[in-house]
Amino acid sequence: MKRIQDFKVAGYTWLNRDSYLIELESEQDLPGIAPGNFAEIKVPGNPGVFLRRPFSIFDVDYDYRVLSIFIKIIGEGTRALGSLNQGQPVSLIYPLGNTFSIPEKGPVLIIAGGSGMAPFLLLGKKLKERSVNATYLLGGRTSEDLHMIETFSDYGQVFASTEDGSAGTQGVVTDHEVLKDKTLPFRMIYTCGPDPMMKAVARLARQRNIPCEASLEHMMACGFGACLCCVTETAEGKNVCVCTEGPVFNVKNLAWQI
Amino acid sequence: MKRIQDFKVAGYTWLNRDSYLIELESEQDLPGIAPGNFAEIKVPGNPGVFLRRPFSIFDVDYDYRVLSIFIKIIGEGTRALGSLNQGQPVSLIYPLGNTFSIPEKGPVLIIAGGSGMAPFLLLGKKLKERSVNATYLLGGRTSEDLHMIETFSDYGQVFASTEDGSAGTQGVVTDHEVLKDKTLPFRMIYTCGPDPMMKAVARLARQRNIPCEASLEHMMACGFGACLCCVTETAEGKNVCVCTEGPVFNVKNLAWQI
Amino acid sequence: MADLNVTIGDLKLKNPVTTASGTFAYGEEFKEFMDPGKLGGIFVKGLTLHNREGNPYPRMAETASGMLNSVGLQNKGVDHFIEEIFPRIKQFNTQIIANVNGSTIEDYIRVAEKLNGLGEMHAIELNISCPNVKEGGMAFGINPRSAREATEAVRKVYNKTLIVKLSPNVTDIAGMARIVEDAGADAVSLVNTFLGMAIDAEIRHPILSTVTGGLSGPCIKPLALRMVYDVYKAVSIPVIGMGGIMNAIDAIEFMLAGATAIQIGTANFTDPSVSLKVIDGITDYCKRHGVENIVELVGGLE
Amino acid sequence: MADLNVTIGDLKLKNPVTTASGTFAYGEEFKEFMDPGKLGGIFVKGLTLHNREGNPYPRMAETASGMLNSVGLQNKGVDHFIEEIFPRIKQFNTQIIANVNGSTIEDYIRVAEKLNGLGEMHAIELNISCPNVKEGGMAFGINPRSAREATEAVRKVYNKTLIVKLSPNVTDIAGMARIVEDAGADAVSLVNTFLGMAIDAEIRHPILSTVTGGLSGPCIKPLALRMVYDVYKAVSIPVIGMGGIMNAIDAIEFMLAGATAIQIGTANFTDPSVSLKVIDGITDYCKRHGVENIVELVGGLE
Ligand SMILES: Cc1cc2nc3c(=O)[nH]c(=O)nc-3n(C[C@H](O)[C@H](O)[C@H](O)COP(=O)(O)OP(=O)(O)OC[C@H]3O[C@@H](n4cnc5c(N)ncnc54)[C@H](O)[C@@H]3O)c2cc1C
Ligand SMILES: Cc1cc2nc3c(=O)[nH]c(=O)nc-3n(C[C@H](O)[C@H](O)[C@H](O)COP(=O)(O)OP(=O)(O)OC[C@H]3O[C@@H](n4cnc5c(N)ncnc54)[C@H](O)[C@@H]3O)c2cc1C
Ligand SMILES: Cc1cc2nc3c(=O)[nH]c(=O)nc-3n(C[C@H](O)[C@H](O)[C@H](O)COP(=O)(O)O)c2cc1C
Ligand SMILES: Cc1cc2nc3c(=O)[nH]c(=O)nc-3n(C[C@H](O)[C@H](O)[C@H](O)COP(=O)(O)O)c2cc1C
Ligand code: FES
Ligand code: FES
Repeated sequence: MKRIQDFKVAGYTWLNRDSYLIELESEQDLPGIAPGNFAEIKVPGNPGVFLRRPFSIFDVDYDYRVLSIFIKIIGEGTRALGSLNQGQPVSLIYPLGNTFSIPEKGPVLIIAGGSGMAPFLLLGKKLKERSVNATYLLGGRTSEDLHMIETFSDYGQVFASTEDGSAGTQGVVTDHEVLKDKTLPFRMIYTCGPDPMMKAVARLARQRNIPCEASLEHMMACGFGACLCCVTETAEGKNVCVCTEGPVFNVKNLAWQI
Repeated sequence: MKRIQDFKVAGYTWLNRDSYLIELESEQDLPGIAPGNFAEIKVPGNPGVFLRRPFSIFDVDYDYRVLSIFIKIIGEGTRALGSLNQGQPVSLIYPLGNTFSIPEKGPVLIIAGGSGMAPFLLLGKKLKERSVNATYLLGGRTSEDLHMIETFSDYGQVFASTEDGSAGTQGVVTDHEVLKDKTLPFRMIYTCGPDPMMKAVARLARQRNIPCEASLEHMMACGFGACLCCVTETAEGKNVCVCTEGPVFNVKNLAWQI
Repeated sequence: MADLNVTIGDLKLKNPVTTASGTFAYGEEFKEFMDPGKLGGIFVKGLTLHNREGNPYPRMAETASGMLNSVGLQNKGVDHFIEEIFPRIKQFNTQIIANVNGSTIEDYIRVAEKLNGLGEMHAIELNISCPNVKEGGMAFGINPRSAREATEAVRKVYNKTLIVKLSPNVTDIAGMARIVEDAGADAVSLVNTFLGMAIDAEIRHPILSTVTGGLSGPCIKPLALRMVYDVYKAVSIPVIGMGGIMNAIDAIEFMLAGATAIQIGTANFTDPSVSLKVIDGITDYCKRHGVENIVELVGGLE
Repeated sequence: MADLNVTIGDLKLKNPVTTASGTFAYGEEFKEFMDPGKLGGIFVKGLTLHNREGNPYPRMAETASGMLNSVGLQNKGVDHFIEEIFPRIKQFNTQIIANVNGSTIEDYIRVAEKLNGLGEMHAIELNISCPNVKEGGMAFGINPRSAREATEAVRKVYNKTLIVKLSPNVTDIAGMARIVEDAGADAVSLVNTFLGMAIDAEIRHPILSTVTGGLSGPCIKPLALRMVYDVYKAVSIPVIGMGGIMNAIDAIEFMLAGATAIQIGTANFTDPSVSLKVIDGITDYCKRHGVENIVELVGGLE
């Protein structure tokens, strides 16, 4: 059940100049967290970052009561969260949002662009638990945008593609060969990343007649259904909150022009 | 000459729960700093404290390029300045304001209320240099408000008075015996502290016909004469800037109702 | 402990702390974080006659100490509220006040009529100040004549406490308050959001899909306080104050400026339990200052 | 490097970055921190016909991302400016623009007449929007008729570039801009400060001696941007934009919204060299975005 909870900064793992994992530790027990769930984090000691910031929960350790959040620096809030002191208190509202649906059987394909891989470690774990075979396709502009490929490879085969060819196949994710192999019987494609990428993936999934779920990263003021700022339009022309009805949507339900 | 200069936090000395000395170190040489001069400090990393905050320069070490500032916590800015990291950069605009006048010969009396003692270490040093004999009278509500009596006693005899009698004589500063001794031929009284105290001191000085200089702590937006927010009224009914014409005023020039 | 009861027309609040329309949804979204039953009241999300989908995304931009929104009154319409939502939320042990919107005077009347019949709801807030809808909304609140007409029209069909929510986007808000007082309002609430804009310089484009939106949050507090102060001096009906209240001291400032009750808006987003902290803080303040009855504070500047 | 020259009426600025009246004194106070000669122009502290001592202390209160002031046009009068100050500051290699104030139309006329004769000053800014004086000031700027009268009267006696500074404390600032354009203004500048208030809850007292004051700083940026955008669409004379500009990106936002030049106000207090950083930042932006002439950005939203 969602809650406000204080954590303490337990440590950082810097992945490159502008991406890091932050580990947050709590004295209270953690609620159950489903893949795709996110947290609204208050940037402490910086009233300049007025609203909370939403981040997927990258990993969770219930025994030690630790959450890992993957953060890519894009502005003041993500920068400030990267330079807290060990032990500094951080307030989270979580777990928020819905989760991915898991098909009876695999294989499934996970396509992430850059920091869009954040929700997919927990998803990979869940899939493995349910014995659903997963393939990861991680894309980015350069190899700098790809992170923790080894971590992911515990949960499925990992392919990479970069626009400049500095890692994996050169090109955009939707050009990757794993998608061209029409014999691969994917039961589901999951995607998260920049909007144009997700739309390209959705188009491809439709062509191939594979169900596709996308996790949207809309701007949010609250994260729990109070403000109605985070909407996306559905296929029926309704505006629904990404924070409560999402962030995961079956793309067929969205009003995406694809 | 006044300037904007970056310092680094070199260390803290906590004097009690809500008062501390902060040492700030620079790589550049320091300009000459006169007793009474102050600095406008930008509270770093906290856009919630929008304007700079003015503080007297408590002490200066030209050789090692270090300034000491005495700070009493009264709000968000003074609190935030008390919890910076060693080495964190801090921007100062300084040295600002005028200085005290030094009589040909002593003795002189310095009356400070609480954190009003901040400008009087440098003044004591200057007086000693000029062989002007100084007596300090430090007052506060309780002994908690009195700081660094030993430091001051290098530059003159130190008397203390507290309202609750927890240190020195019990009562308000203006009741202290050193002021009653009509035979003490003070050539000047300097004062800094809460307004009512300074006014009481000014009244007493006038009665005794002793020149009196007060250092005012008005609210400031800029500190260098740009905004005209910090004014005090002069005896002639003019509004003058405390930051440029002060902070030190001969009380006979002020429109104080005393 | 100080007596925190306040009265707005016939509406009795057990304390002056309420939540602002559009920032607290229907209260249910906050149940995991706090007990809505402890509030003086809840002003629920703006209602219109029919379902409205609101404006396209993006509807939000953060600004220095505040945010712009252009939600545009997304809601499922007053009938849905009356049938589906109110029966659930009236169970909260607090006053529920509807926020009534329209594109035409006729709309306002129809919505108010429907709410007039609603037992257990004792007041409505007439929103003539929403900056985020093309027709109606703020247009009513910035024009003295249409503000009068809307208030008079709704007054005729609504028998319980009628609160009119004023727009801050006017030259003379005190004059506007007098007009709606004359027209039959039992109370005024202010301020709604200030018209503002945000631009993304990198892509040379406005951030909001609607170009402009409404500014709320601590950045507007000094402006809102001034308006509450001016309106309090101008009218003899109660004033409900809001605009950037983040904590109990802010709330006290609004009461000192003249507010009988206050609404907490944007602060609910960053701390969904903030309203209860404000109640506790007000209680503390009263204790420290020897205030026995909270109404002593209303307009109590010295 | 991009061409940064802009023109306001007959006033030529070597770049669009100027400093706002009342926040840069007469420029001399900043000499130790930066070279005022690098600025597009300096709008000097508001002048009145006679010496004014301004309002009593306290005149300032910090607010969330901003500040309130109620200085009240303290200055030594226009004659003192012409005789003592201008001869010194005209040496700066930049445009000096006087900010003209009055309690009556007659006052405005007298001050403008005196400045009309002043060689080397090519423009004045008519301040009909100061919220901190009892008579005149903002009263002129919030009333369409007196705004017109003041502008027309000054237009008759002032032959060079006449900039009218608008008050944001109005329902329809675009309408006001059209009125002063009709009345002969060569340009408008906006915004002046927003009327606001701060209260010290502990002592139950307003913080400012004048109770209300003018709000400035980043908190007002979204409001000011919206107004510049609306005014730009409404008039065909140049717009000078200001309100909370802290850095080059803020400045660019104002230009995209429609400002031909910008003024930096409150930011000068926290960083007295900020205006030069803004010039450098604008140059960078132009390079990054392939802008060859800064005027391409004016009103350049896509
Ligand atoms: C459900 C959800 C899950 C997310 N998970 C992660 C995650 O696991 N890891 C991660 O690094 N990030 C994640 N994000 C994105 C993250 O919330 C933003 O990067 C962060 O809020 C930026 O804050 P900032 O203060 O650094 O940037 P700001 O200063 O707020 O923004 C910088 C620039 O980016 C734009 N911007 C900011 N947020 C968004 C947005 N959501 N959509 C479009 N433009 C935006 C702003 O308009 C501005 O131009 C997630 C977002 C959502 C909604
Ligand atoms: C020339 C000068 C020299 C100073 N020297 C020192 C010094 O050496 N050591 C020291 O500890 N302090 C000194 N002060 C006072 C110091 O500037 C303030 O305590 C500080 O600015 C408070 O900042 P804050 O953010 O903590 O409090 P804020 O949150 O800004 O203020 C807290 C409360 O105190 C009130 N307040 C703040 N500043 C003032 C003021 N100047 N006058 C009256 N009320 C005020 C506010 O209105 C508010 O109610 C000096 C002030 C001046 C003008
Ligand atoms: C996201 C959002 C939605 C809002 N929706 C409404 C609304 O439906 N009806 C209304 O009268 N006011 C609405 N408001 C205005 C608030 O009720 C309140 O007047 C305003 O936000 C100022 O208060 P604050 O600064 O505490 O948020 C909304 C404000 C926000 C931020
Ligand atoms: C302390 C202070 C004094 C001011 N004095 C004047 C003035 O004399 N004349 C004037 O037209 N505007 C005056 N202003 C308004 C500014 O010129 C400017 O319009 C306003 O501050 C908004 O810009 P900013 O947010 O960048 O400060 C003053 C503002 C401040 C903060
Ligand atoms: S972010 Fe507030 S409703 Fe979704
Ligand atoms: S503080 Fe700005 S002039 Fe003194």
